[in-house]
Amino acid sequence: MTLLLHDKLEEQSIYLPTVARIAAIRDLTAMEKLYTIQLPDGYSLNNRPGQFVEVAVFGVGEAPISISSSPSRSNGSFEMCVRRAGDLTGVLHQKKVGDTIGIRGPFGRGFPIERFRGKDLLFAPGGLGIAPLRSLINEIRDDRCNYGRVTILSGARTPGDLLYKDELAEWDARDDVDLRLTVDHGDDTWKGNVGVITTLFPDLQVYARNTIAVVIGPPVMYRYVLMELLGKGIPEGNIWFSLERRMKCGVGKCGHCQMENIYSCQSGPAFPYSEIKHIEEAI
Amino acid sequence: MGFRIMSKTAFPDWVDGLCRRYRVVGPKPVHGQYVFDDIESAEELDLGYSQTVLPPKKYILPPRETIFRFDGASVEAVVANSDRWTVALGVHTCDMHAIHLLDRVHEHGYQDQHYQARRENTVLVSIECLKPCTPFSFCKDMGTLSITEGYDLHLTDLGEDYAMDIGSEKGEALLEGFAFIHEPTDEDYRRVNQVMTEKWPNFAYRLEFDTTELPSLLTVSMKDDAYWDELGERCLACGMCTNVCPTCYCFNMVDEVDFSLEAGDRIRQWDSCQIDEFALVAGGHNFRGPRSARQRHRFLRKGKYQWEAYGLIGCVGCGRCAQACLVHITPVDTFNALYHRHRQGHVEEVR
Amino acid sequence: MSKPKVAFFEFTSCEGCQLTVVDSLQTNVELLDAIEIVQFREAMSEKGQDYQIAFIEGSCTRPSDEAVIKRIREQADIVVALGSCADLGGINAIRNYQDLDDVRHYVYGDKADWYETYPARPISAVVPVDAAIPGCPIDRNEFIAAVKEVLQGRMPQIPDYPLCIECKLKGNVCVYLRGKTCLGPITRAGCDAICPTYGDSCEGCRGMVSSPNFEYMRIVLEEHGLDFEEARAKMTMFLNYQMMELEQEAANDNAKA
Amino acid sequence: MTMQKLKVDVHHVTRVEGHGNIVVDVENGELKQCELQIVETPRFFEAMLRGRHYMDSSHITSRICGICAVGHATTSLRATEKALGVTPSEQTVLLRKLNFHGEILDSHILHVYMLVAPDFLGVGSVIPLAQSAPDVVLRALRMKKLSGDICATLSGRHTHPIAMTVGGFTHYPTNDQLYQLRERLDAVRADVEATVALIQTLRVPDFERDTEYIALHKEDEYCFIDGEIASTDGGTWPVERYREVTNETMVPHSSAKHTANQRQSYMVGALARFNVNHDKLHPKAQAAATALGLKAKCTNSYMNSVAQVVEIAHCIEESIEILDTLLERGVEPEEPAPATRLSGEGVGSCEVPRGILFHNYVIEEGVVVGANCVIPTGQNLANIEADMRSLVPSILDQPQEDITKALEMLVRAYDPCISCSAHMLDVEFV
Ligand SMILES: Cc1cc2nc3c(=O)[nH]c(=O)nc-3n(C[C@H](O)[C@H](O)[C@H](O)COP(=O)(O)OP(=O)(O)OC[C@H]3O[C@@H](n4cnc5c(N)ncnc54)[C@H](O)[C@@H]3O)c2cc1C
Ligand code: SF4
Ligand code: SF4
Ligand code: SF4
Repeated sequence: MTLLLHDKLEEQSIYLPTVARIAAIRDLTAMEKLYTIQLPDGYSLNNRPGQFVEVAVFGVGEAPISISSSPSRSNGSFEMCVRRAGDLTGVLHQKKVGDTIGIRGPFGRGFPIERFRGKDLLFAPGGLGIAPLRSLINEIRDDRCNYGRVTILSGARTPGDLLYKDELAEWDARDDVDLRLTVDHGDDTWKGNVGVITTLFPDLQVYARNTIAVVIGPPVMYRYVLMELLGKGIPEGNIWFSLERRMKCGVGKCGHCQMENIYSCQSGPAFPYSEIKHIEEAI
Repeated sequence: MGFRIMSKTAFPDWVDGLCRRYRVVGPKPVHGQYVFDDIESAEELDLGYSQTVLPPKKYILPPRETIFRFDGASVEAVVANSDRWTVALGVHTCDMHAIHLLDRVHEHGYQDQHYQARRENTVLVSIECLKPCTPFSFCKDMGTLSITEGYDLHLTDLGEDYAMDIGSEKGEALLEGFAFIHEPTDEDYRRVNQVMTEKWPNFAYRLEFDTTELPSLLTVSMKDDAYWDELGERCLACGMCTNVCPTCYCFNMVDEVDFSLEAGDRIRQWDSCQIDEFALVAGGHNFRGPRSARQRHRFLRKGKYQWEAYGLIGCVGCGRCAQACLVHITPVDTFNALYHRHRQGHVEEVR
Repeated sequence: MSKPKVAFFEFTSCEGCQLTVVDSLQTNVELLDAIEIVQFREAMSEKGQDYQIAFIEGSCTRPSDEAVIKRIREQADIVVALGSCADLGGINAIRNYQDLDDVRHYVYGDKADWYETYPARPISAVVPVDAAIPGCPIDRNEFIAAVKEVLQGRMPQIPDYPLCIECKLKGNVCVYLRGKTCLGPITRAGCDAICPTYGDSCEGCRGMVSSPNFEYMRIVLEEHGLDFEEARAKMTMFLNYQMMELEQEAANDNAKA
Repeated sequence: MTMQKLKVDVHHVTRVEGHGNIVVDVENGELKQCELQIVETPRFFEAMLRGRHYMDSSHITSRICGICAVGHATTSLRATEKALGVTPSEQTVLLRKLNFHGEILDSHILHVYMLVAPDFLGVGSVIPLAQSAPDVVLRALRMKKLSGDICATLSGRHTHPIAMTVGGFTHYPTNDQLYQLRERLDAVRADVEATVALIQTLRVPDFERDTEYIALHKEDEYCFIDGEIASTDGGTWPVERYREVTNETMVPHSSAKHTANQRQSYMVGALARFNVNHDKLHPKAQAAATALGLKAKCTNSYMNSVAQVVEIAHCIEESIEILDTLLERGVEPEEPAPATRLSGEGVGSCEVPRGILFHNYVIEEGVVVGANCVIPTGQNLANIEADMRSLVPSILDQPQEDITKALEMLVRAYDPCISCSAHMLDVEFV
């Protein structure tokens, strides 16, 4: 029997992590590493794209991290991309293959991928936003024929900050994915677009009614991308965001992620704009 | 389950008996104020207390609590299952209502086993308030001036006697084997009813509108930036208001390790939405940076969000925050001011 | 990090923080196994010059100490300011508000010129400092926690929320309700609110939180019977250096406007 | 062969509190220079007190020294109380005495075990002892923790006590806490015996030089708080006339002032207290003195550390007695005794671990307008130099390292608290 991590939490304590092992580590950039986490025998994450786990580094604390691998490719293990941003992520970056960490989750409701079937998909990740989106993109790629056009507009600060370069190249090579990259500041090697992510929109043609847009990135990005998307006529219910907040529990108790009456960790972090447009604190 | 009568002369013996069997906590005087603390005999207890610094919530959701222990690759949850009850004596009805809200939050969605274990271990002996406890309380407005359920035992002061309403088997167990109680007579019913009718006029309504309007008032007032800015300018962001509040439950998690760096505890600790870093995230974005946004969050959470999320208003009118606040930000003043500003059209103006 | 080499230094201070370090051994003897102390003048004769972590106690109060502090900075990978004197200027900075010549003459009379001194300043005013353990004296648990954090490969973290939070977690009766005043609302927590717990007001020895509302703090003090000067005195027992900086900033802003 | 030329320059004497250098210069067998230079930065506490509310004085002055923080606070409170006509209750006096004992114990244990013992055991610090003699180190830590806990129970912490205030305390221990201290003190008696036994095995250098010994004195007790000034050369002075005894002067090589009374210099501290008040010691402490070969009047400055051990025995016993009294009468929370006036002058004096300490304040309308503090180590400086001058010629035949070590040990025996001594002087009183 495969046990959901959840089940174990329900039994003893919702705050008790499952001890898992770091199976592989890959440097993506100077700041980001990709971790493959091996769960103990019999456990499976059974996640949906857009969900996250609480990662515990014992002796330091816990942080919410998106699941970066797609459920279609999980096999008692999953991947996550971690940026060195402070205490916990800093110590995590010093860990080696074979070291143990704690995992709780998956949490959040994720993207309702069944509702995306047959639709054109427009992905707009900024910076680290590609981490959770990769899970969704790969899930769709493995089931490509069930979706319409797939467009990825991806932005990073500099070419060196681009995450998943090899996978980007792989997507780019496919003719069923339209990948467009931009960086805020170019360098000698960079031949592509320079400018913030919204500069990619003017050239973009969409079939608005049939398009689902998924936007994940730093908080400042949402408002601007939203205006572009609404400007293209994409319906409010088709524009999805991941609203990441500070979180200390992942289970709707600690209060940190609250946006008015909504707990982002439980009701989100993936939300369609239609659900949150009245929430002053959301975007 | 009805009620029993216990004379006040027998009451100390009963309390002393409880002290021998259980951990008993109750209000004790300290430096002119009161705190809930362990009681070893009836003498230490002062049921005529005004208001305690911290609400009795601290026995169910302690300020600091070990959630689990870790040692290398093993983890073990620490859940406070205990055979020994904690009997909280003399809980005011506002605090009872607050515990009711906490119960609802912690059983909603995921069950919080740590909360529940302590909750199950706690026996609540509440007491009917017959006069306002402090000039800051506004329980009558918030509908928390009395209580009809949720207690294990509920005391009403009848002068010479206590009426003891039995609310649960736990409550009944506290009376078990104690000889000096009797079934109520008709006269006792009359006395209880009299006390209950006489108490109401002792309390004043302090909100100038009906509490049922609170959520909708706050929905409009959300945009009253000028008002929130004024609060933000005064607010010290000291967090006292939330830390003394019986309905606040936000927390932080911190780790403590020994020198092996391998073994230690994960500890849950009360947090406050009023401090700078409560909604700060990596990358430096603060979702509630200005103090005005934090004050607004606090009041809307109490008067609106909790209502929308859990069907209960998040403030029970105990007045602790009002007494604690050094710059005199109080729910009564805030709600009344918003009400007047709304009536005078301030909010529309802002728009 | 494997057994880091640690050195302790002191400048103008009462050495109470170093004493607290010694006292922390009472409950944490393992400390001696976890780190290698190569220099600690108060407690040992050896003077190793090879260290990675330097704990500096005391304020810098004379120009000639600056070179010594800079040498420490060059040698150490991590410099930690130990205690209020080092972190804030602390009690030594009270005199910055007074006329320094007057101060010297008051204490040393006509021999004042024999003794070199200048306004007291925190170590961070001389060299960059990586972390601080504030407090007068430091809290021993916080010191131990800081050492563990360094061993874990991260910088020591101290709370950035007000003391009132801690004070209320302890269930203390607010000293304002006992007829006193307290700097808890603007002071950085981390000492377990020890002063209010022992019935006294907080004097702000751990420094201010990063965005203190000190205008309203002052109003609160005045409301509780302190006049402007008394309120200022209250707020400057340990915080004079910071207050003078803030006042300077305000003056500069005014000049600009 | 006697050394004709010798230069000793110990930069920053270690294992003492504060910064001091020893400088000795011998040319052609003749002593040219012999100084204990105090290079500690000046602290200016007296100046910092001016303009402050009288309630702040004890909190500010406790920061003069982290090791004798309770001593400074108590002395400061006594000065303020005398200035403002405050009479503390009997309970306050008892609690303060107990707190004071906690500090004497703490400081003496630190000095004897951590700062002095390594010299006798031939190591550089207590750290290698943790390996070679763990039981000794653990005993020291255990005894020191108890001393610190006494202070923590009464005033929140030892270094910079909190709950001590003008007229009394702002916090009171529970009877339960006192009872636990009583139990622990009882248990620590064995450690005291072990300490005496350890010190018995150490060889204290032979060195005699008669000087004047000054300490506070009371008829009915081994005095630490209040009392009058007494000298082994005869004479007593009320503490208010401390200036007649201390006669502070400044010397260029020291940021601490020097003092002299009836001779060129005098000594204060445990040995001085013993020489003045030995007959008031608890019988167990007198027995310890006998066991350790300490007899009044002792003129070997190195024996100061031994006198500290005797005081450890005394303070443990007296603490137990105080606790018994407190437990019997029960500690009742009480409001601090009020000030009867807001202006006045007062002198507080206590025997802190390193000797006699004076705080002298002038207060006007609740604000401190004048202050002077005379610190024990400052009073010892001239005497230390006199000792060095007498010692050096007699050991010139020894290797330089040994001379250096002997001098360092001598300085250390005084348990100098250099950071507190760096304050100073001649304040024209307003
Ligand atoms: C739903 C969700 C998914 C996330 N997915 C990823 C991911 O895939 N990869 C990744 O690298 N990061 C992700 N993050 C961000 C990540 O959680 C933070 O970088 C991490 O918590 C920082 O922790 P730290 O201990 O390293 O930093 P700290 O030393 O604690 O602090 C660094 C900064 O992070 C802020 N911070 C502290 N705790 C949190 C918290 N719980 N949440 C957010 N900010 C916090 C602090 O205020 C500070 O500004 C995600 C966050 C959320 C809410
Ligand atoms: S918000 Fe204030 S009045 Fe309302 S329950 Fe909380 S503390 Fe009491
Ligand atoms: S005593 Fe001081 S720290 Fe404590 S709550 Fe009151 S103001 Fe805050
Ligand atoms: S309560 Fe205030 S003065 Fe006391 S130790 Fe803490 S920060 Fe310092």
